[in-house]
Parts: sequence; structure tokens; C-alpha cells
Amino acid sequence: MKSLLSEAWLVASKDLRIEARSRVLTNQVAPFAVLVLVLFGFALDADQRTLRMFAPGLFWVAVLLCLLLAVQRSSAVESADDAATGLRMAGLAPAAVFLGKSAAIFVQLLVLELLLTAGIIVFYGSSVKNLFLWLIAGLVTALAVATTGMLYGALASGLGVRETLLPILLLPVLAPVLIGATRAYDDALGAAAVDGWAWTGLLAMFAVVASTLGALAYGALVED
Amino acid sequence: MVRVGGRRRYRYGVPVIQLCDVVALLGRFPALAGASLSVEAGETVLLQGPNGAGKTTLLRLCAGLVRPESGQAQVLGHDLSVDGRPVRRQVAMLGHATGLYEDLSVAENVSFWAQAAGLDKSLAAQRATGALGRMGLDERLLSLPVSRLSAGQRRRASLAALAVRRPQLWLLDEPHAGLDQTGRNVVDELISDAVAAGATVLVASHELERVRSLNPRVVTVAGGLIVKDTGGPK
Amino acid sequence: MTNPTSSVATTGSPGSRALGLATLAGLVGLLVLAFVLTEPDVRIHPSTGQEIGQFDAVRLLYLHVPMAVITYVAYSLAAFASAGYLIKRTPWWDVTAHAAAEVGTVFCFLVLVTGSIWGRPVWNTWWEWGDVRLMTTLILFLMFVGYLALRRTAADPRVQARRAAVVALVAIVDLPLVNRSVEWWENRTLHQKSTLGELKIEDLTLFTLMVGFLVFLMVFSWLLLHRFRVGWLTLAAGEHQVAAAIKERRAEADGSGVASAVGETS
Amino acid sequence: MTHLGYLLGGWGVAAVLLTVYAVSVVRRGRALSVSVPEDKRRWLTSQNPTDD
Repeated sequence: MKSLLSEAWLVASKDLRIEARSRVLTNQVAPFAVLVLVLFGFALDADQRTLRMFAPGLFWVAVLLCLLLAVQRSSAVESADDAATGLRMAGLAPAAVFLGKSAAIFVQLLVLELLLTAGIIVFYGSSVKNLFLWLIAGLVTALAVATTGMLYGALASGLGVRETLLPILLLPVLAPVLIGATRAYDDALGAAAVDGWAWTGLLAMFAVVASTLGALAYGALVED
Repeated sequence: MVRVGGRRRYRYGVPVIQLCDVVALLGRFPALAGASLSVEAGETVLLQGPNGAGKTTLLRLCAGLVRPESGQAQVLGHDLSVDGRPVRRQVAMLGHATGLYEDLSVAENVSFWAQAAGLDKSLAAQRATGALGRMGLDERLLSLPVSRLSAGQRRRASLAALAVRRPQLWLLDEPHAGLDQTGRNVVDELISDAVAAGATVLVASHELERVRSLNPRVVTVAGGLIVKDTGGPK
Repeated sequence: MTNPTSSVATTGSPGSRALGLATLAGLVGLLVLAFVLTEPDVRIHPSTGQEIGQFDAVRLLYLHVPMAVITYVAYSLAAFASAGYLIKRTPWWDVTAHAAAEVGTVFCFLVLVTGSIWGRPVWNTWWEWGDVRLMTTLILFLMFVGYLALRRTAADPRVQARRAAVVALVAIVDLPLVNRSVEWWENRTLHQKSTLGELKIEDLTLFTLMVGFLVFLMVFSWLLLHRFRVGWLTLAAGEHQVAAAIKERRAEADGSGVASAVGETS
Repeated sequence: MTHLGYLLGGWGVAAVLLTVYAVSVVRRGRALSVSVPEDKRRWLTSQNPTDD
């Protein structure tokens, strides 16, 4: 267990260091996230009141679009010079690689969620009514989508059609997360009167299932 | 000719690599069509043969990266048709790609791979510095990101990342490709050092004259088969 | 290589031909029951006295409901066979999973289309957001569209089989969560209150539905059987190709001009 | 009969799609059968394919 966690940490810190150096997150993904928010504003042609009402849903759609980019990037880092083979040769536990790479995506998503929250406050006039719920639901959802995204990134990798296959595989599976996270933020941002905590429970369940299943299945997917 | 290495992990006479009528597929293409080969600990083996003969697949198979479709394949005492994982962690494989992360520095890359192989952080850093020095990489280069290096420098860094693991079996696919004269000499030194330390080395190369200076056993691969062998273990 | 026997090379067998004929007969019987013998769904509203109900649109349900059930059977079978493949790693399970998923997706598509067509006159809408079964089935359909997309990539057959198996299993594990989330999402669902629950199930209506289940189960079995055989043939053709390629490659080695001097070396 | 258009549409789309799919499966099978020796088509000998 200890070695699993330390191996996962090794992989996660490597990925995060790469992201810190390459600045893909800050120079490309983050501006894209803000752009999506602005585009929603144009497309809905709405005043701030309507946008405020839809803000939770738009927020999480933007997160999912960024997730696709983050997963592609995470997988491209390994395939660029075939470091993926190196990871297989190194004898790292596949579960550790899975957890480490998921953790790196998770951290990036948290940064993006922070930025997007600022975005909907500025552009849509939303306000965080329940800070604790906003925080917990944000964390749990990021965990759920990061692990699911990582699993599907592995499923679509090395097929030559990764970019197009990933969305069609990943997004339907994340439908319950999108619904749940939107409703939780409806509550946290005061956009609708629902019980956000019940939804956060559902999200937590998803996160647990996704990380367990992912850690177990990842080995079978990257072998041979 | 049998080379007896210094340090031995295997009982005398038990081969490090034992392939018997091995077929390996790349998709539906039989890259190996029934290859048989036996290599003992401490041997240096040169694989030669035309392009597309199956040399690379033979090396990848021995590394536990390609599964045998049929036939028997044992490496370091593990059956490859069961699971390649225990073999992989004891083997160093240099392929066509270097397996380095562009955005990390050379030192960071080598130390990451050392830690990934199970060394703790300080030992990893120590071995990394040693290996990089032996590969003739200037100290000023070590803190540069890999993306700033030339192809030859990357290859040396990649070899250093393998050397830190002190593997018992080296599988080198065209190790001299893209290297200058000094680089080639460094590779030859690496091979003879590894053999001196008791490791087994398989080299696929077109640079026959260069590798011959190491006095290897020469195995010719063609059409996915071993067609000629200057001498296996007796 | 041509088939040595004189019969046309097909995926048919005496058993599947009998099943096919029985299925065709069953379909004719179902059509007669659904369009001629059963009555339209007409009720009298208890307070206003108006005629209400689904009228003749109910005849779509003899198609829609059995297919919906069989879709779920097909996908369960696909997931079960996928699990079997991951445990046993023999091609039989993989070919079964692929066949069930493909036939299931054809059925699922029809369920969505016929449901939508039925919904237009009865619910006065082509699509009802928030209806639990509708949304669950749509997401399930999309997940298996992804599955089939993965199966159409040019990956190594075994890699593809393993990945597809994981996709099918995840889809089925995800399904209850989809169902839960849609159910909580909007506390309204048209299905429960306006289909079978409120439909006046008379003897003949029920009988026709049962016949529908049976007939579409036969359609499904026939398609599954043949689709399985296509998968099996694809596999066999691949093996055949590989065997020929090995022979060819060995000939290439012999013709390389180097004397074959390998022998047993240990 | 009420809703005749919807009825024809619903049953029609099912009939067409199932027929097209069945034909495509049979044709794929015929095309492949030609290149596979008879002993591999085991339903010719046993009607219930079982696990290996």
C-alpha cells in the first residue's frame, strides 16, 4: 500500500512538473475554459438573470470540455516519445500509474474550477451562496471525472483515433455526473432550490466506483 | 563461444533466454515465424539481418513487450506467455524511441526513471549523475530540458536512464544509430562494462564491424527465423 | 479457398433456418394480432365523459415494449459475456459480447425511434426530457455506439477485445447511476403513469404483448446467432490468413540465401 | 384507424431496419464463409456453439 502510494506520487509529481514547465494548462486550457463561458453568453443571447440560472450547468459543461483536453494531454505526454513503454518496463504497479496520472488531472481540474468560478461570478453575475457545498461538490466531481477520464484515456490510447474516440466513449458515461454536479451547484450557487448534499453523495459514490474500477482495470488495459 | 561473466545470478547452464519455435504477431503479420534461440548468462549476441527480418520484434519479445503467439519463450526463468511483467522490470530495452519527457531536464528524466525502477530518491540522483557522466553528457547539459538536446544527446540520455537500473539483460536495438564517433565509443564501452558485470547483451545492429570488435556471437535473422548462428552455448 | 461442398457457403444451419421460418410466421401472427384482432385503447373519462386513451397508437406498443425489454436483455448479455471474456480470455466470449452489443444497438435504436413516434400522438411530444426510462435508454444507446466505434478501430484483435469488454462492463455499471440521477433530476416521469399502468390490459392486449415478447425474442436470437457466426468466421479467416502468412514468411527465410543452420541450441 | 401515419412510421422503420440489418449480416457471413474451411464453421456439424 505504501509503495503504491509513493509510486502514484512519483507519477503524479512528474506529470504536474511537466504541466508546470510546458504551461499548456495556463496558456491553452484555461483561456479555452473562459472562452467557452463567453461563447455560452453569446449563444444564449441572454441577460445576466438567465445566465445566472443556467450558470451551474454551463460551468460543468465547460469543465467536461476541459477534461477532454486534459486527458488527451495526459496521454500525449506518454505517447510523444514512447515513455508509455518505459512505464511498462519500469515495473511500476499499473494501479499506481493510474492513480498518479488521475491525481495530476484532478489537480489541474481544481485549478480550472477555481478559474471558472471566478468566470461565472464575473460574466454571469453568480455568487457562491454555500461555500462549503461549493468546495466539497467541486472536489468530489473533479475526482469522479478525473478518474473516469483517465480510464477512458487508456481505453482510447494507441488506436490512432484517440482524439475522436475519447469524447464519444467518455461523455455518455459522465451523464450522471453532469446532472449531479449541476444540481449540487444549483444549490451551492442558489440557482434552484434542491438538496445539493444528496447529489454530492451520488457524486461521491461515482467517484469511489470510478477510482476503484479504474485502478483495477488499468493494468489489463495497458498490458500488451 | 561461451563468455563467462563475473557475477552470475543463474545456475550454470540455465539459459537467460530460451526461445523454441516462437511465433509473434504484429496485428496479423507474423514478425517472428518460429524462431528458436538460446542465450546464456554473460553472452554478447549480435543480431544481424535485413530490414523487416524480425530483429526488433525478437528484442521486444525478449523484453516482455510482445507476447508469443505460439511456441515456448522463457526469459530470466519466467514464461513470457504467462506474464511479461516480472521480465520487464529486470530488463533494459533501448528501442527506436528514447522514452524521455521533452519538458523535463535530462537529470530529472534519468532520476525519474531510476525512481520508477524502485530506487529511492537520493540513490536515484547519485546513480543518475554517475550514468550521465559515463555517457559523456556534459554537466551543463543536465539541467536543460530534453527538447533542447540533439538527437544524439537524447540517445545518450536514454541509455543513461537504462543504465541506472543495472539490468541483468540488455536489449539494444540499433544503439549506434544517430551517434557521432564519441557516442559510438561510449555505447561500446557501455556494452563491455555490462558484460564485465555479468549481464547478458543482445544487440541488433547494421554496424557489423563496430560490434564485431566486441567479439560477439553472431545470430542472423531473416524472415522471422534464426537462419544462422555462429555458436550457441555448448 | 473455395468451399469443397456444393452447397452455398452461408452462416445458416438447419436449426437457424427452422428458427428463421418460425420467426417469419410469428411476425405475421403478431401483425394480425396487433392490427386486426386487438381493439384500440379507448376509455371514458370518469368525470367529463369524454373518450380518452391512446386509440390506435397503442398498436405501436406491441412493437416498442418487447423490443425495449429485449434491448436490455441484449446489453446484459453483452456485459455478461464481456465479464466472461475478461475472466476466461477465450474468443467465444468476445464474439458473443460483440454480437449481442451490435444486435442490441439495432434494437435500442428502434426502441428510441418507435418510442418517439408513439410519444408524439400520445404525449404530444417527440421527446420528453426528464423521463427516466427514455433518458436512461438514450444514454445506454450512446454508450454502446461508443463501444461499436471502438470495435471498428484497427487495433490488435486482443487489445480491442479487452478494451471493448471494459467499455461494456462500465456501461452496465454506470446504468443504475444514470437511472438514479435522471429520476432525481426531475420528479416527473411520463412513462409510469401513462403506459402500462394506465393501459386497460385486457386479455387479448396482454396476450398480444406476450406474443410480441416471444416473436422479438426469436428475431433477436436469429440475428444474434448469425451475427455470432459472422464474428466467428472473421476470427477463423484471420487465423487462416496468419497461418498462410507464417508459411510465406518461412519461405522468405529459406530464400534469403543463408543456409538454414539453426537446430536445437540448448 | 387513428394515428395511421405514426403506426406505419413506427412499424415501417422497424421492418426496414431489421431487414437491412439481417441482410447485411447474412451477406457478411457469405463473403467470409468462402475463405474459411468447412471444419471451422462448426455449426455445420454441431448446432449449438459452445465455449472452447
